[in-house]
Amino acid sequence: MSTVASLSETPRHRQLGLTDHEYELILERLGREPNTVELAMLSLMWSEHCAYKHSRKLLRRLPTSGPHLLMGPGENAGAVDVGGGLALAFKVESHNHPSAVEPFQGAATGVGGILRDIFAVGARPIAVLDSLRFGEPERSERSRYLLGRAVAGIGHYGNSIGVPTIGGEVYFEPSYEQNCLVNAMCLGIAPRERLIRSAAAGPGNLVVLLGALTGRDGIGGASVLASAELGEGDEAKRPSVQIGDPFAEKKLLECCLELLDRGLLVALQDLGAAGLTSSISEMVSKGGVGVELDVSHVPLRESAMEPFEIMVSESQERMLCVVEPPRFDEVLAVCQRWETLATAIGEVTDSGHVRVLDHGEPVADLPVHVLVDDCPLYDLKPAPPAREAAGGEAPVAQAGGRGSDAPTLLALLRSPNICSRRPLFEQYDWIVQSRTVRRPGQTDAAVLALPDGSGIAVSIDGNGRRVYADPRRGAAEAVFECAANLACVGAEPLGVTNCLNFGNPEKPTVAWQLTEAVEGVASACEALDVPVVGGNVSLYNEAPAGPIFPTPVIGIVGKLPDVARAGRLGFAREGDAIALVGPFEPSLAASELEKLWGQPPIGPLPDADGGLLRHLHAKIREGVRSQTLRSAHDVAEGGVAVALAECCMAGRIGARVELHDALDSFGEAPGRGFIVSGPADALERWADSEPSGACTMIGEVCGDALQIVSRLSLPVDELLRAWGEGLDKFF
Amino acid sequence: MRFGVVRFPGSCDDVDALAAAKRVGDAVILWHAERDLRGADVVVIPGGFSYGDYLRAGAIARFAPVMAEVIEFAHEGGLVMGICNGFQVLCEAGLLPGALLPNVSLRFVCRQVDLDVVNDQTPFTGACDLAETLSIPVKHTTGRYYAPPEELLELSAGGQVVLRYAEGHNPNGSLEDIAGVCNEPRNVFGLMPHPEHAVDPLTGSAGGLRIFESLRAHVDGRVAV
Amino acid sequence: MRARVLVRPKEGILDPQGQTVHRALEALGFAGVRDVHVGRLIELELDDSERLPEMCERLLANPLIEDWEIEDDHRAPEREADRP
Amino acid sequence: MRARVLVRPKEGILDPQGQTVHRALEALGFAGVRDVHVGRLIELELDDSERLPEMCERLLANPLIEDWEIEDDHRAPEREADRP
Ligand SMILES: Nc1ncnc2c1ncn2[C@@H]1O[C@H](COP(=O)(O)OP(=O)(O)O)[C@@H](O)[C@H]1O
Ligand SMILES: [Mg+2]
Repeated sequence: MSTVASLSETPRHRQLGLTDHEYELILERLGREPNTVELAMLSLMWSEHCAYKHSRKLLRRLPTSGPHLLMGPGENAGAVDVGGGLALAFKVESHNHPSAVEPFQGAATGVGGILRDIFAVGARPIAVLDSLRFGEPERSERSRYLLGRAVAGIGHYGNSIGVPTIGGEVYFEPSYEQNCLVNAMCLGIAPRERLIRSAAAGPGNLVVLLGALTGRDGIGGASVLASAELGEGDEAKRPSVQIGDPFAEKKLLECCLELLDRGLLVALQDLGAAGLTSSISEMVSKGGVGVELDVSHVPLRESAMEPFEIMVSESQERMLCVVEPPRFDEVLAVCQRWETLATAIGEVTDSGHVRVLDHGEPVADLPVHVLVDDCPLYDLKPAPPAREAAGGEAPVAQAGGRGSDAPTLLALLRSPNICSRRPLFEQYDWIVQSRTVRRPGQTDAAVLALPDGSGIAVSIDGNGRRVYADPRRGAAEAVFECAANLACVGAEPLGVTNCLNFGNPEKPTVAWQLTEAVEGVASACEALDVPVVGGNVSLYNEAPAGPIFPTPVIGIVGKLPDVARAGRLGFAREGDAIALVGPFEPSLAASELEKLWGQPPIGPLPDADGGLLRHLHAKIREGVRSQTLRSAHDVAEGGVAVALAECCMAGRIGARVELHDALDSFGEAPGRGFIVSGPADALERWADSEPSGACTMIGEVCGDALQIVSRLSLPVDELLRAWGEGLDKFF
Repeated sequence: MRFGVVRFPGSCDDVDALAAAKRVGDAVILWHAERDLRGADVVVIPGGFSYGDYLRAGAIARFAPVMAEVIEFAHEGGLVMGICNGFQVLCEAGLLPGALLPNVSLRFVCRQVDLDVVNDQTPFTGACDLAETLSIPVKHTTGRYYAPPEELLELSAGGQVVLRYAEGHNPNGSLEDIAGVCNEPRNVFGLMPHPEHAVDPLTGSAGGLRIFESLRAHVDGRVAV
Repeated sequence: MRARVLVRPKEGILDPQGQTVHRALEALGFAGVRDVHVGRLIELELDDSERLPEMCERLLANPLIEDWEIEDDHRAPEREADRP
Repeated sequence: MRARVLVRPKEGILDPQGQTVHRALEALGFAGVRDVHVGRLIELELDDSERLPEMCERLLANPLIEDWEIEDDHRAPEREADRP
């Protein structure tokens, strides 16, 4: 009872997450008090999620132009030109909090949401990737439950809607125990001229709601309004978990693409967080127009919904479009064919206001700029954590010759962060749509064929453990590693998307992590000369025990001219020479080996020369394209020893190599080192070509065991046994 | 020859099946709401999640208007092939014996499997050799083939079991490793693996092409007669 | 009126879902569970229940693999009373 | 003893399965169906039903999105008598 009492004493705006200062600003801008509906709308539009108030200034640091760019940040998804008249749209987005509450539906609707962002720009979704973080599965039942259900949810949505899930990543760290991360990335293609923007235009045009009925799904922060207004026994009116319906979305997707093909739409926008309020505000803001809509026209799933509930409902599988009145009948016909509901709910105006009616009676009237632009943007107050001062030098890399590394390698191969992901990705359909040339497990980046015989490659990466140790270098590394993955299949990066998963930005340490990480991502993208075309920010990922590891997740898409020449990671042929390539000076700082030893991740991480890496990646890429390299694999978690083991396991063949004494078998420096193989003389010629850099011939592909001279020797079968069971026991 | 590929509102592999069929002949889409087979020699019911697979996989799709035509076509001896969800639809429609139950793992499984051809005397496998192994992917949650024991015996004895998962390749717990069955007259065939996703080594394997080639050869032969 | 249809796997057919639930209950420390089966519950609000058996035969159950049973109106408690 | 647990989507929660079955029944010409919901039926054979509510909360239902209800022994007909 006491909580109810104190809740009702708290002013409404604060219950809705607005600060007193923000509320005063609203009063000043409006010149009056907002009513309930308006307050609900404003509190959402001024939320972190919609207004990016703690991150927008930082995001300006990201480079956003490049020669292939077609659509940059600001639209539902970014897009690059992939040739052949085709645009490739892509974006990554988080669904962390809903997944921590209800992992199956949370993850499923996360996929549903990112798919809508892609077809909102007129692109047909052709692939999904996922990036997942959970607590330690060996120790935590909750983490196993979240893992199992989130993976099932992603599969459920992606598999049912016929979009292949072609790649992803999963890592386990205690910091994600309560607050798991579920990020999903989607790629779509469209004829260049079919790309559509979300700006509403043309006063008098109809605003049409497409898709599912509106219910009380996920009425986020505004639930306070509901609970404040409802009495006992109104339990059913409480906001509810969003349930995904991939079947409805499949029809909605086909319907939208057909509407676009027939040229029937002026603008298109998905409904996501903050529902109708956010979508309509964004559309009219971008178009510099206004809108008048009547909530009584919105088809409802539940009875007696309040106007504010309709305006903020997050019911899934809905889209909003703008249609010229004479074409409305045609729109209806297409929608009928796809069994998709279409309802005109309002009209574009030139008022510069969002006017909401209920059965003709005004219930809200807000200037668009107050909704969209007037939310204050905050400067972060970053301060590095105290441990930095005591941080000191990175742990000294241990050189070889300390006895057999074999047990260590097997332990690493067995560890949840390195072991085989097959039990996970087998739950995803990676073949539907018949484009998948390199599937999960075959290469570092997935590869899809385009109609003209060229291909696109995509990879998603992020390592919270390393970013925690050294936010700037750790974040830059994620970009380099992702680009390295593309190089290994012969692809050139065209564009970057990112999802910034962090804790509470009002905490100085988190603010510092965020600032440093964005700087790291920005500088790495600049060095590689690839633009950031969009992304997403997820803040306040915290549990009572503290924030998550700062986790920027990077997705990069690239292009290869001849998809039939896409690279592979596995050693291919007995007798091929093996080389270690790159300015590779690994360290054990924040490595998987340190994790195995139970040490906390402590920086600094080894620095990387982005300019050099750009050339190195180009060299790898050319080696793959010319088929000089019969295999290429970047050295990541677990260092050279694990990378070699992976090349052997993928190729089901052994290798004999000798490493320089100073090189630790398990030291890490993501994005900077590659294990490549090929015919000896061709490989040597390639190695001598510019930039020659550090390119060391280290051995040859042979036999059925991995032998690292004077360090370890293990049959490939044994490697496979350790690595292969993988995640199976956690599902 | 012409393939007709049925498209339900939730079909996913219809485009893939269409493309695969076009490698050996002409192919068109058959819209679920229209009672028109558009002159198809072979009807393909593709994979996907017709009607979201709610209730039971295939249970609702089997009542689509186009299915009335397909059923009639099948009864007249027309060639019908159901892949994955299409197999489920044909079982629900009573055109094929048995039923498909949830995988023993209860999980979706996407995996390349080997299949033994156990009957090469059907329109769907005529171009294959007996005991030939086809490498074709599966991807489904509900693919465990079931038929009552007596019926299983009859199926085996009558040559209605067309494909079995090779040893160690049964991904779902299907009885007797059954991957594909046909009806008694052998003009209706259903299989869980996806031959349309095995028509090009670039994207995996080419084992599935053998099935489309078989159909082509069969129809050509018949036309010639 | 309200009606319920209960659909369950036929006896003798492997029911991995039931087995999984059974194992999970044991793992959670619930002793004394001897057998578990998982089926479907379909609740309908309809004008009259006369055609329900037909609905079951044609759509709601697959007689080859499932048994079904109709529980009619008066036994179905109100929604509000659902929670014990 | 035997017990039944009926698990159904909470009121107000989207039930795509129920909606789809509803439309399918209509398309099959069954008139007068007003609403359909699809849930799960769990049948247990157990020593005593005391801990059943706990089993429901912890495993059999997902309390966030589902309601559950226990039907005890005497109301559950025998398996053999299932078919009407
Ligand atoms: N980390 C980021 N980097 C680059 N662009 C970003 C980032 N976060 C958000 N954006 C861009 O800001 C815009 C708004 O993002 P969001 O609210 O997630 O869009 P939506 O509502 O369509 O999901 C999008 O264009 C998105 O690409
Ligand atoms: Mg959007």
